[in-house]
Amino acid sequence: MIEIKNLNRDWGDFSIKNLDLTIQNGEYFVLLGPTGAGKTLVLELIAGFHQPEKGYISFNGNNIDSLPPEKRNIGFVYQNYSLFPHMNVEQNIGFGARMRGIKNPKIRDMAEYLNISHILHRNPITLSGGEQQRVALARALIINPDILLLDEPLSALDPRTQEDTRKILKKVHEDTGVTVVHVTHDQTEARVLADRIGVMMDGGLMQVGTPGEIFNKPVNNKVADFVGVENVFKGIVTRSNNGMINLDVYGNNICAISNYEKGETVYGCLRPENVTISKTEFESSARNTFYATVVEMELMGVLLRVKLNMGKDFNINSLITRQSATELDLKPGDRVVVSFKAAAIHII
Amino acid sequence: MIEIKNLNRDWGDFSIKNLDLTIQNGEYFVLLGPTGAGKTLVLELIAGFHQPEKGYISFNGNNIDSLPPEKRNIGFVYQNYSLFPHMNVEQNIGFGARMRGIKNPKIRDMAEYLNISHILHRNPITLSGGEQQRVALARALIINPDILLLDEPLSALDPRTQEDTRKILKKVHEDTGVTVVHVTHDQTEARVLADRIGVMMDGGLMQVGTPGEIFNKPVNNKVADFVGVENVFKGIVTRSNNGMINLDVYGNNICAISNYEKGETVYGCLRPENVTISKTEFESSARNTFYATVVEMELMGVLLRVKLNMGKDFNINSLITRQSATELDLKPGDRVVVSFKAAAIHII
Amino acid sequence: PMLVIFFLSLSILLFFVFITLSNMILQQIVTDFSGLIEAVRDSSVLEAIFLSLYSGFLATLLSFILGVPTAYLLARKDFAGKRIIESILDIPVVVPHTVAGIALLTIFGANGLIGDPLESIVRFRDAMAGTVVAMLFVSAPYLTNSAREGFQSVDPRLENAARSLGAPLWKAFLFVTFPLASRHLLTGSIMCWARAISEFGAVIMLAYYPMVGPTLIYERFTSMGLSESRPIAVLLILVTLTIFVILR
Amino acid sequence: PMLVIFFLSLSILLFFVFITLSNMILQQIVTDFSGLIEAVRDSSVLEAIFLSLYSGFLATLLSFILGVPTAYLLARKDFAGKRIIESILDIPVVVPHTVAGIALLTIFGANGLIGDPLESIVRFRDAMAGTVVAMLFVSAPYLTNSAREGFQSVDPRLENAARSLGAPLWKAFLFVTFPLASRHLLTGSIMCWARAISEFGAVIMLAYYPMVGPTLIYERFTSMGLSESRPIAVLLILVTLTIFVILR
Repeated sequence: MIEIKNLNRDWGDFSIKNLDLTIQNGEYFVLLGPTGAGKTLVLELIAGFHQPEKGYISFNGNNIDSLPPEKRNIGFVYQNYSLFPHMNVEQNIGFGARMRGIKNPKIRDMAEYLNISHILHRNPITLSGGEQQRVALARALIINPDILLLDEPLSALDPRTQEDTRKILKKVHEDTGVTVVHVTHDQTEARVLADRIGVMMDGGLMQVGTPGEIFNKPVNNKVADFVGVENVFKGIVTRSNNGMINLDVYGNNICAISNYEKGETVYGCLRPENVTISKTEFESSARNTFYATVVEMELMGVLLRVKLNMGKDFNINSLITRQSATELDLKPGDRVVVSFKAAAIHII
Repeated sequence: MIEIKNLNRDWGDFSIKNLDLTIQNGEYFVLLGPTGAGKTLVLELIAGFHQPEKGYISFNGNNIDSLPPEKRNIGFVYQNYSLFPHMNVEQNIGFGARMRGIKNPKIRDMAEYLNISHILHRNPITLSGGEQQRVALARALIINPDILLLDEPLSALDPRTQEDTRKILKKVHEDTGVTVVHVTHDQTEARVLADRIGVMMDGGLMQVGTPGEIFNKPVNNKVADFVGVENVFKGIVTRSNNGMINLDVYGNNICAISNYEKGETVYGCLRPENVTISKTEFESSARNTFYATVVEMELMGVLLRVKLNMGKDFNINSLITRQSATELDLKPGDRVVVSFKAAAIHII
Repeated sequence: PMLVIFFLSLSILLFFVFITLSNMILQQIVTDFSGLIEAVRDSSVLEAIFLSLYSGFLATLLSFILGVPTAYLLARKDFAGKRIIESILDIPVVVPHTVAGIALLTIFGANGLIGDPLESIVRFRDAMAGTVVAMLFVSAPYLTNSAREGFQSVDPRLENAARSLGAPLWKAFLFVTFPLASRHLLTGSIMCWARAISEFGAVIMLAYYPMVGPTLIYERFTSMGLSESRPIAVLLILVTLTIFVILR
Repeated sequence: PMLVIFFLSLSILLFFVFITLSNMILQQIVTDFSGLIEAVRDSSVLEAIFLSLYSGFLATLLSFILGVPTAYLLARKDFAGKRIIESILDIPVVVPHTVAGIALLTIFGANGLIGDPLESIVRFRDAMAGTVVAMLFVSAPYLTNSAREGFQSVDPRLENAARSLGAPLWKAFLFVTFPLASRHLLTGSIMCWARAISEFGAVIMLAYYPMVGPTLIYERFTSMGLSESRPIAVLLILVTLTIFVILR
């Protein structure tokens, strides 16, 4: 268990103010926030690269502030990978073992696990971003760290590689049970990976909770503005046919464009302005039409955010004009028809 | 008239190959293309900062290749503004007159015209991006250039300032009648400003034509991929009420979210995946419902691009799944109902 | 522990430089202040120091006239043999000082390639012109390198903008590039001047007379010993350090 | 037209440096090749050149031991007075050479602050130790500055990564930072060595004997004239330039 108590630290343009945070062992914790919020500084404080000015950090009940970084048994993966450019991939991965005097580290096993055994003798600068990221991960994992710190691990990658890397991170966490602290500014990434999310802004934590809590019940406007843009839902592929998939989301059958295979778990993203509400069913090119209940209506300037429940915990937001709400005579509790196009869903 | 004939030039990572282009006097010409296409190099060749390796450039029938840049009477505005940091705004604007030995340049008039007279004594580095851009524009315009070259003039600005600057560029072009060559990678910007557009890729021109021609009839897949994402339509605001506007687009009354005033001319952008097609009318939260005729259907993988005519020259694309097309039994010539939400339209 | 050892290294190096200079100056002031006063009143000392400053100034002026255009070309243009030219221009920094003296004497001496034809106009051997040439040889690279860095730090697009506004290349250079590089040019000039004044080996071989500061110090040292030469050394270092501090 | 004038400046500067050095070397080889052969066979010449190279090497070694840790601290740490420390460490570059000699003699001489207590162990005046100390004084800043640039060019996050992998600071330095800065360290060492060998003024004041190359050149020049000293100068410059080219 990582316990951060009343942490304060200024460094360059960044500052952390009175930060309290507890992260359980084995948890996948995501620190989500805009650029400049001080997220990386928190990671560097946990790793011991900086010392707190006030407050302390403890691990499993022991204050670790006086431990130098090399004694903390923490894996750190920087956004720019920070591979040693004068060593090949194998030497990079083996560096931790070499520093600890471990003979015969299982470099090959780790490389196979992360699917980089074919590049062991390459120089890091000749690798693609995704490959470099996997090497950095291998290098950090081979020392069996208690905590894995990830600094924006996906943000320098192209979308396709992001997807692969996300899967690898999930697998690593499941297989090793390592405690992960993952820093990102991307809410979708946070949603998809996190057990719990801490929303960080201006050097402080605004809200800590499960993805459901953060995205459905943001504590204030700032958090809502930052996380409130998209509908993100998790589903299992029940059918995949020529680029079209059917997804089961809490019993709803949702149609989308993607090449995922049957049985895979995926996330769908849907912008609320693309969700149409009507009172009666109709035939159209929108492939997804469902009955739903209006849960909540919130005024946002000239628009209304309508929160719709589509059964169980499946909530979806729609953004409609006030005029539409008046014409449809929409009230909380109403039974309505919700429709959105398969092409409007972005599958990750 | 600028005539570019068989232009060839390598410079650093960029190269221009066999480029032919004619730009009329008084025209607003936009060079549109992805990063690295060599667009800025074309501008720098017209300005005379580089010399062609093959081919030539002529202006009003005179070959200008042997003219040094200072004799070409061309205004150049760089993406980073390139204001002289050791001079204040007034000295920056007056630089051209000083170089030409002109007494009493009308700096104040120009500053008032571009609404920067309150910052004449400021140092450029203390200004916002939009202010710097207007100073750079004033500095280039005060020499009464025959040609105004703009290198990505909007790409470093935030959306709100982009809008203001776009208006300024339109006004400057209308008031002075100067020939403008504007380089950008933003198709909306091109659509909104250009008399004609040249699509540039890999150092060559793929297509030259009016915005209508480029966006409706891209000559090949590459151009289509690059320009084909959005529906962009021009309309006049007929009603503006508390953040909602009504637009007249070729006689169609379109509802959107914006603060523009009645009588203003605006552009609406709408992604084709947000356009729903049905065979019958229905009541829903989609504020815009129109009858349209299917003009063309083009297969794009698992999706179909359906080109719809909504009267006169008002065409709109919709992206629907093949399954929807089958279920709706859609064929060219069909009369259908098209709907899209007011919130899904982005007004610029 | 590593940082402690590292700080120890820094302290030793700092102590070595600081104590060496301050010990000389303080010892002079504390134990033989009258000697310093005497040196200030000695017109040959003042003349030598003035000559050092003045020939150093002339060498810097020449370095500026030749080095600034050179630096601009090296910063802005690509041409064949640029790397070799840069290497050749840097050689004087590493040439042993008396070797430079021999080389300069060979070419600027009475029978030298340049000294001979110019003999009726200007003499270098044992003349101020020789001092200036020797200083120029060893100090010019300092100005050229600093000026090149300065020009490289000016965005070429600013020059392009100036040219599109009607400035010929020379005006763009004069009104835009030059003022924006001025800080580097000033630093380079100070370095160049300091290096020129510091030179001893090359100067004495080409022009032992008229004596500059370093030569006079050496001459007094060999003929009269440490106690007679040190006041001049202290005076020279105080004068030059004062001027640097003022110029920076 | 401006560029033509600029190219003219470059040509003059290039010509000045190039012709000065090549004229000396060529004239020696063409008109007095036997003198060069004689110099090669003269054991006192070879000893002096060897002593130059060897004491230069020792001075560079000391500069490395003191300068590399210093450079690392200046590159990585912020502390009070850092700017002043940097300025002090740079002073030797601009100190007139004979002033440096006087200062070193004051402190390392028989009655000096350091020379006196150490007299029974090591003598500096007219000894190789003096030559090395004089060379160290003038050449250390070249290595320190280059090393600092080198360390600044290494991303501190690489050190952080190494430490998180179990490397104490000294191992992170030894296995990551040091090898990545090695190119700068090598360049700095070469510059330092070249500067050490080139020194004349400070060396002759502290240690005229045993004679290093530049001193022997001067001694032969004053006692026997240009024609007897030039072969040594040519030999010294050829040897040092050859070593630079090999090391680079």
